[in-house]
Amino acid sequence: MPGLGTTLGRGGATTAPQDLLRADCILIQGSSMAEAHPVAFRWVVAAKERGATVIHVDPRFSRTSALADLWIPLRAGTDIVLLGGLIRHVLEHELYFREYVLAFTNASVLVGEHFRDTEDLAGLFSGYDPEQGAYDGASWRFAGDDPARPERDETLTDPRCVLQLLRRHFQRYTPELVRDVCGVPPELFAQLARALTDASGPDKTAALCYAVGWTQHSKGVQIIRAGAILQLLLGNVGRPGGGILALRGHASIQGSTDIPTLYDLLPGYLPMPKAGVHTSLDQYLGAVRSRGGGWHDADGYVVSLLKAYYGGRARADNDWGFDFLPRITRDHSHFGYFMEMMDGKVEGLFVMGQNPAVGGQHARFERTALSRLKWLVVRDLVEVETASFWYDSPEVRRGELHTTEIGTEVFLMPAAGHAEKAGTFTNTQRLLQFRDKAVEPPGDAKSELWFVHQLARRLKEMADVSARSEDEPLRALDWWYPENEHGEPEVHAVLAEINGYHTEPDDGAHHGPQVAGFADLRADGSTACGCWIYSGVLGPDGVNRARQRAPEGAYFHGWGYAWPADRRILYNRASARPDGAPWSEAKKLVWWDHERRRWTGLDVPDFVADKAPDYRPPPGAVGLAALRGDAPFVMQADGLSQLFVAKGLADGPLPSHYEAIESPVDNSVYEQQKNPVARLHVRPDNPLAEPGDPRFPIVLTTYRLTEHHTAGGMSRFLTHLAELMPELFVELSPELATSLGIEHGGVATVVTPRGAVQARALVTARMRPLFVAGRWVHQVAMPFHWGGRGHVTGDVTNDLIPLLGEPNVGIHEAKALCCALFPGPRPPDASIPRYLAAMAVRPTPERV
Amino acid sequence: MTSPEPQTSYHGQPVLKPPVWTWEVPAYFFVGGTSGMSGVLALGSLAGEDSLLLTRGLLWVALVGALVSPVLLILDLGRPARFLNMLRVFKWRSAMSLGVWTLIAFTSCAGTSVLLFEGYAVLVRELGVAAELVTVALSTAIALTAVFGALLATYTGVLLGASAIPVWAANRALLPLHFGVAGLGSAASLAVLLAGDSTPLLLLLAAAAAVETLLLIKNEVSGRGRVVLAPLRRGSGATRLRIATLLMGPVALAGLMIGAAELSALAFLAGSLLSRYAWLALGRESARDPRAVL
Amino acid sequence: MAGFRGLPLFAQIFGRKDGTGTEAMSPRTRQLSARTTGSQTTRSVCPYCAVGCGQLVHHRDGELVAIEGDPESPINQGTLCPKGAASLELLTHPARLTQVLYRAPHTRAWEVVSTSWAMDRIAQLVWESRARTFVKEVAGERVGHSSAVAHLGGATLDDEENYLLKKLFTAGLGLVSVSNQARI
Amino acid sequence: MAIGDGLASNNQRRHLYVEQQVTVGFFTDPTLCIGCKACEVACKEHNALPHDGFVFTAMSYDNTGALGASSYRHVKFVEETALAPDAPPGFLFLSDVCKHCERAGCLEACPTGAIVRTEVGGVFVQDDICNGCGYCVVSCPFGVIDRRQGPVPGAGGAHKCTFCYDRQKDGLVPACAKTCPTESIQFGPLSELRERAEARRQTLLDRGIAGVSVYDPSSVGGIHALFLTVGDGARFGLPSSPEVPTTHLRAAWSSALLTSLFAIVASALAFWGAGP
Ligand SMILES: Nc1nc2c(c(=O)[nH]1)N[C@H]1C(S)=C(S)[C@@H](COP(=O)(O)OP(=O)(O)OC[C@H]3O[C@@H](n4cnc5c(=O)[nH]c(N)nc54)[C@H](O)[C@@H]3O)O[C@H]1N2
Ligand SMILES: Nc1nc2c(c(=O)[nH]1)N[C@H]1C(S)=C(S)[C@@H](COP(=O)(O)OP(=O)(O)OC[C@H]3O[C@@H](n4cnc5c(=O)[nH]c(N)nc54)[C@H](O)[C@@H]3O)O[C@H]1N2
Ligand code: SF4
Ligand code: SF4
Ligand code: SF4
Ligand code: SF4
Ligand code: SF4
Ligand SMILES: [Mo]
Repeated sequence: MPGLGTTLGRGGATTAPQDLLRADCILIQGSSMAEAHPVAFRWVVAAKERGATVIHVDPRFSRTSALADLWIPLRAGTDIVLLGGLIRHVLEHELYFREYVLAFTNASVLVGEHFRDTEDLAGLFSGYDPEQGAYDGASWRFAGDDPARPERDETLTDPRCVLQLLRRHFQRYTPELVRDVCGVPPELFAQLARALTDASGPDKTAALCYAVGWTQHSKGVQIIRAGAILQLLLGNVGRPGGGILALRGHASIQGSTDIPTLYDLLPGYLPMPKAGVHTSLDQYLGAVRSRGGGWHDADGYVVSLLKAYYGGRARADNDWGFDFLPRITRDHSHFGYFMEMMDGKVEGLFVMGQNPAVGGQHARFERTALSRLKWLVVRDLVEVETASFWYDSPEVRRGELHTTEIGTEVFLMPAAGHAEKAGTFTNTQRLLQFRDKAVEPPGDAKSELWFVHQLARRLKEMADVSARSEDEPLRALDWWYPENEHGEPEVHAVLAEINGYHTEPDDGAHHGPQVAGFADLRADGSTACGCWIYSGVLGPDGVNRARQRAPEGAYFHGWGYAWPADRRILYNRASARPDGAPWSEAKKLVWWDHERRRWTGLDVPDFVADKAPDYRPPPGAVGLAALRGDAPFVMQADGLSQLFVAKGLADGPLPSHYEAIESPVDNSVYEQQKNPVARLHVRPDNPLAEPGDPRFPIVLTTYRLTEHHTAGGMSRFLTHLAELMPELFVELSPELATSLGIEHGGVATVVTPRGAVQARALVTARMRPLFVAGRWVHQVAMPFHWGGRGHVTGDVTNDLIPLLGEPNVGIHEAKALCCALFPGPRPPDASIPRYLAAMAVRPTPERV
Repeated sequence: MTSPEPQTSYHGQPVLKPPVWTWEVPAYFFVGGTSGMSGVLALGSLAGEDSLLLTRGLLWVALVGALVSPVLLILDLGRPARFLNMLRVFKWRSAMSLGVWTLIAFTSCAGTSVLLFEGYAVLVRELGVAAELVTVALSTAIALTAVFGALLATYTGVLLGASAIPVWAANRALLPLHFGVAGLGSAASLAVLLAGDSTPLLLLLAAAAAVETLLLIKNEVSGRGRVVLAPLRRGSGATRLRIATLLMGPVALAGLMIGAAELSALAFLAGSLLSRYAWLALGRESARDPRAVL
Repeated sequence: MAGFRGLPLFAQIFGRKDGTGTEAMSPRTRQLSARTTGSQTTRSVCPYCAVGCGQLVHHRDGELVAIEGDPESPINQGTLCPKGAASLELLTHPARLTQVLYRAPHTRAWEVVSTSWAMDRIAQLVWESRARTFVKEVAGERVGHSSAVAHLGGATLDDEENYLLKKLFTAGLGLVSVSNQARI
Repeated sequence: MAIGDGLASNNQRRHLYVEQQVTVGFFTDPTLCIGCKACEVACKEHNALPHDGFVFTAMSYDNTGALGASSYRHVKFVEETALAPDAPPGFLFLSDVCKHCERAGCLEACPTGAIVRTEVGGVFVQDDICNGCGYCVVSCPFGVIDRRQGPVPGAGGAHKCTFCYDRQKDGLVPACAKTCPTESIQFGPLSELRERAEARRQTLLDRGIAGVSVYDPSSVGGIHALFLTVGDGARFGLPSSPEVPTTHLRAAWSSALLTSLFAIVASALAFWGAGP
């Protein structure tokens, strides 16, 4: 989550759903919270009942909009324009929370003089290399040499200071532009702006909630950045009832980013070493560590991770085993390797708890790619479409693939469910919650813990008798876990390693006592730690804090464990004035206790506990000591939140609007049509519609239903969920339905350059055509939960979606693309050419 | 499509549940009505002379009907094996409970009557029971058979009338009359067919046919425009009911006038049977229309 | 006589009741109790979405009885959304896999295999594919990876599981094509 | 009581209402409902109900369609097409349930005593008694109770919301109310709920929401599952003036008795008059 990471310091929600109760205004944009996070929405409803204003910005009028005080329909993919409009409004009318902005953000920091903005370069930032399709961000750096102490202009008047750059950058994001690009009428925009700014100030806060309605765009990270900038300008981060609630997806999606099964990350947001870049540990640490701020101590985190991985084989003389780690060379992400799979370059795939045959983008492509594998291991609770692609898929039915010609060796292994194994989930509010095991899994079903352990034992045995040098890391791997009677490693042993321990054992044990927290971690090999941000969860007292269930106080400490260090609201030092007093009685959270000379309050201070507000770092100070006593964003080199991000983003230091890769209109903000650095993956089997392609005039967005879960493996097989939403449908406006001759409840076919999908038509005034740039743009929306198996089946919406990636995280664009719509069913062979031929002669639908 | 109609119901969905009853229930109404009123006729026949054979026949009809009725009732139950649970309680507010108790009483009385009637000789001559005593017992039994029979024939109207189905409830006062008279006519018709016509039977049939004719007329002329009564105007239930009352009323009367008593009887019986089905169909249609209750 | 006294009609007549109240209750009704009563309870967390609602898993003799919201959880305070509320069916429905299924190349059907055979075979396949595709270096730069054995998934798994997966796959085997839902 | 009271809330805390014979009820408030259908699912899970068919109805997001023998809760989705082109559309959800009428048609109609009134005032169908006569089905003025069609467990019998009598006996809150994420369904002593409903109505009126009323029809003596409605109750399929069927008994029995009398007299007269 680099949007939040680069801006604030950590890639996680700054707040928790329960804290929304303290908000005066809640802006939900890019999420249908009531539908996708219903129980979190409980707190929104509670806040509303206490007088908070709830706003929902969404192309669809959804169950979330129904409960909101204000619904703002916008064209999918144009959030940056709306947010930019709000930023401009706040700046132009001097409505920002000046004291907060001045002290806690980098508004006053000066940017180097080589920087050129999109204003000057027709929508590009300086440093763009059209050959590479990439930026060299060198010109985006701040002025001055020491990132911990950048040059600042406290008057905020220097044209090179961030605030003035922002002002200039967003100058063109006027209400009229918002109207013309988003389709939001100026009156509605004014209402939105008023509601937000009214809820900003010392005794008011507004919270922002987003989810994949923001992320699944070719510029998703920058949308989040725009939201974060707005929240910072309004002084809402780190304060009760404020903050940015990134509503994450699966039960432990946050956990699987914290302890990532991702190609470019190591646990605790340490980057994976890159070939040719991180050639030695020193070089790597040089890149990871910062002089000022929390990342200064990363050497301890890195060495402790290597100790956890390689145990005694990680020694000072071998750089703690740094070279045991593989290097990444390119985009090895989901899309990256599925492309390679299609080209026959991937031999084997493990799928554990995912169903790309339905949930994957351009699912038809992904299913086909599966058939090029030598072997495939699927572990799931049920036989999902990913496991059955070789005999029961649209491709097999259409004759594109033939079962007997598919050489893939497939294993389908029964997985244990959540109550059949013990372990920890990390939820959307960074809270680790341990589950006990209730019952045994049925039959041969096993946990992943069992699977990976048993696989590791076998592979390590093979490595032990192999003489190959490349098996050295495997031999070195410290696989010490005691087994229980089922041959499963003790989950507490794994959690203890994640927490970290002192490596010196007392009495022949594997290791010494557990460390108390990440502050204990050292770079000298005396500590090992599997994920530094989780350190403290199972400390020396042996208490599993993730298993605690005794909530106390306003932030219910004692219920689970929130990383880092059980802080429930991140950057909570910002809830106090620079001088350490609460901004107001109503909004107090953490403050400086003059008597005890400590930070105190309702939450664990996200700050050095005894660092006085007036602390000024001595020259030469490093790490947290290099940060002032009024710099709450402790993971940043300067302790400030970054309105302008000088480093770490692939597509620019400031958010700027580009049209979706597939868009019905030209970009009216800049000449530059689309994100210049988006990963397009153009190839014949992944065709894209050109901007304004008359054959695909309708905006298509996709979303989820309360009644189903993602790719359906956990809902389509359950009678009690399946019956609630039995068929795939497409939501469209009455106007569009009339103009296309589509009947409510009838069947319609949705077509994109990649596929044709049949769905029932749900004609509803909740979908609304928008007047954009002088013409009517129609939008349709589809859920994506259906596939070929389960009690209810249907076409795979994702057969429509292109494979393309956002430049920072590689996320796909499933929230804004273009399609055509036809009444009636699709032919059984889904012959797209037939539709394309018919499309050439169709007029663009207008509002009727 | 932008100026929608105001919503006056929930997606046009029915508010009420249609009756789950199948063919057995209207058949039971018919059988119960016919046999019940046969009991009434049996009592009446005592007032005539030389009609003991008729009385005996009518009692047998009553008894056979009484025995067939529960079979039909049970067949329609979702859980036939539990029929006896009907006897767990006595609920005066439940027309079904009263009906079942009535049926039991009627069956007992009809059974006793038949037993006494058929066993008269044995009782008096061989067992030496006083003839007066047996006669009084028999008369009482027949009288009770008649009373319970009349109730059996009419309670089914209460059963429908005291329900939530709008078209039934709206006809709550009419239905017992309608069903009772249909039962009376049917009993008379059956007797005509089984025992040959006789003046009293023809009189009764004529009276029943006359009442049904009046009801037909009333149905056609009153209540127009009332949503609850809409099913009586249009639909398959309405058609069936029209045919049924035509058969029971005008057709049967016409038959009597032209002296075709058997034809009248047959027409009446058919109409009587059909009318019960018609009312079930009307109930289904009525339940389906949300306008009737919203 | 006891049976007769138990008959509601009797109670009705002698108790002057109308047959609609407790007098008409059957013995079974009188003995009704919640299905969770007398079961064991294990605290858990909803497996669906990231809200992380607390659940109470009720079980008896090793069989699941019910799964409900944990009223003490400050996250959900006993409530659940429809998915969380369907968790019992998630774990108990008949389509749950209970055996390892195997499909040999080019064949048309699944066969049931033993877990240990499958594990041995998978280990062998990983070993071979990795050996075949391992890249020690590219243009003189250290790489030490195989990108041809890939992993997908993780957001439904436990932190401990993901930790071991990453440790084995990346730190041990040098696999880099590792991804989960966080990417998409 | 407010959302977020947690264990202190009536929706979560254990109670002794059955022992204390406190009349309890529901108050269902569509202005708090998010249409999530958790109530439907929790009810089905608790009562182990079979599915009701996998049928797409095109009635907004409602594919349950109606309360029935296998659906004891039913969330209604009322979509209002925008009246002015730019006004936000209306989208309201209401979780419908058996009303547990003060004068319950089903209860009065049941000939077996399968339906009883419990200590907490709920109307409860005893599945081990019901013989499936179907009379309750036509006696419910709200179209709630229905006979379950086989082949599924409980087939042939009449079923509807049990008011979680089994749970309540053990001090547990009904599954639907307990699970409701936004406390749109509130459970508690009926008298308290009546007050709360009225207060809620007032609050909403004060907030400028027009046409709010409490649905508690006196024609059936009041109900134990109160609803708040916004605008015309007909949109929610709630009958404006539901009738207790047994109120028709007097008229119907009068007619039956008169008819009986008529039949007996007529037949006597016919035979007597026709005699010699
Ligand atoms: N019931 C249920 N809950 C779930 C899931 C589920 O499958 N079912 N999945 C879980 C997972 S994995 C995730 S990631 C989360 C996702 O949670 P959400 O992001 O809330 O889910 P979506 O429905 O995909 O998208 C949210 C909204 O974004 C809107 N939208 C589309 N395009 C745009 C746009 O350009 N701008 C704006 N502002 N809005 C747009 C859609 O109309 C939709 O209402 O939900 C989690 N919770
Ligand atoms: N068009 C479109 N496509 C989308 C999205 C969208 O908004 N629009 N959203 C995207 C998003 S955000 C996501 S997260 C993906 C989700 O898509 P996927 O992750 O592919 O879908 P899920 O159905 O969540 O797959 C999780 C699987 O894990 C299984 N499972 C559960 N618990 C366990 C366990 O303990 N062990 C094992 N081995 N398996 C388990 C479940 O049965 C299920 O089959 O879909 C993406 N696709
Ligand atoms: S109950 Fe619903 S909201 Fe809560 S964690 Fe489960 S899926 Fe998410
Ligand atoms: S709503 Fe219907 S089923 Fe429920 S108690 Fe009232 S009459 Fe009975
Ligand atoms: S169907 Fe069952 S519950 Fe309904 S009235 Fe008949 S016996 Fe009573
Ligand atoms: S009270 Fe119980 S039976 Fe009735 S709807 Fe709620 S959960 Fe279902
Ligand atoms: S659980 Fe509550 S919020 Fe959800 S549909 Fe039912 S009543 Fe509405
Ligand atoms: Mo997700």
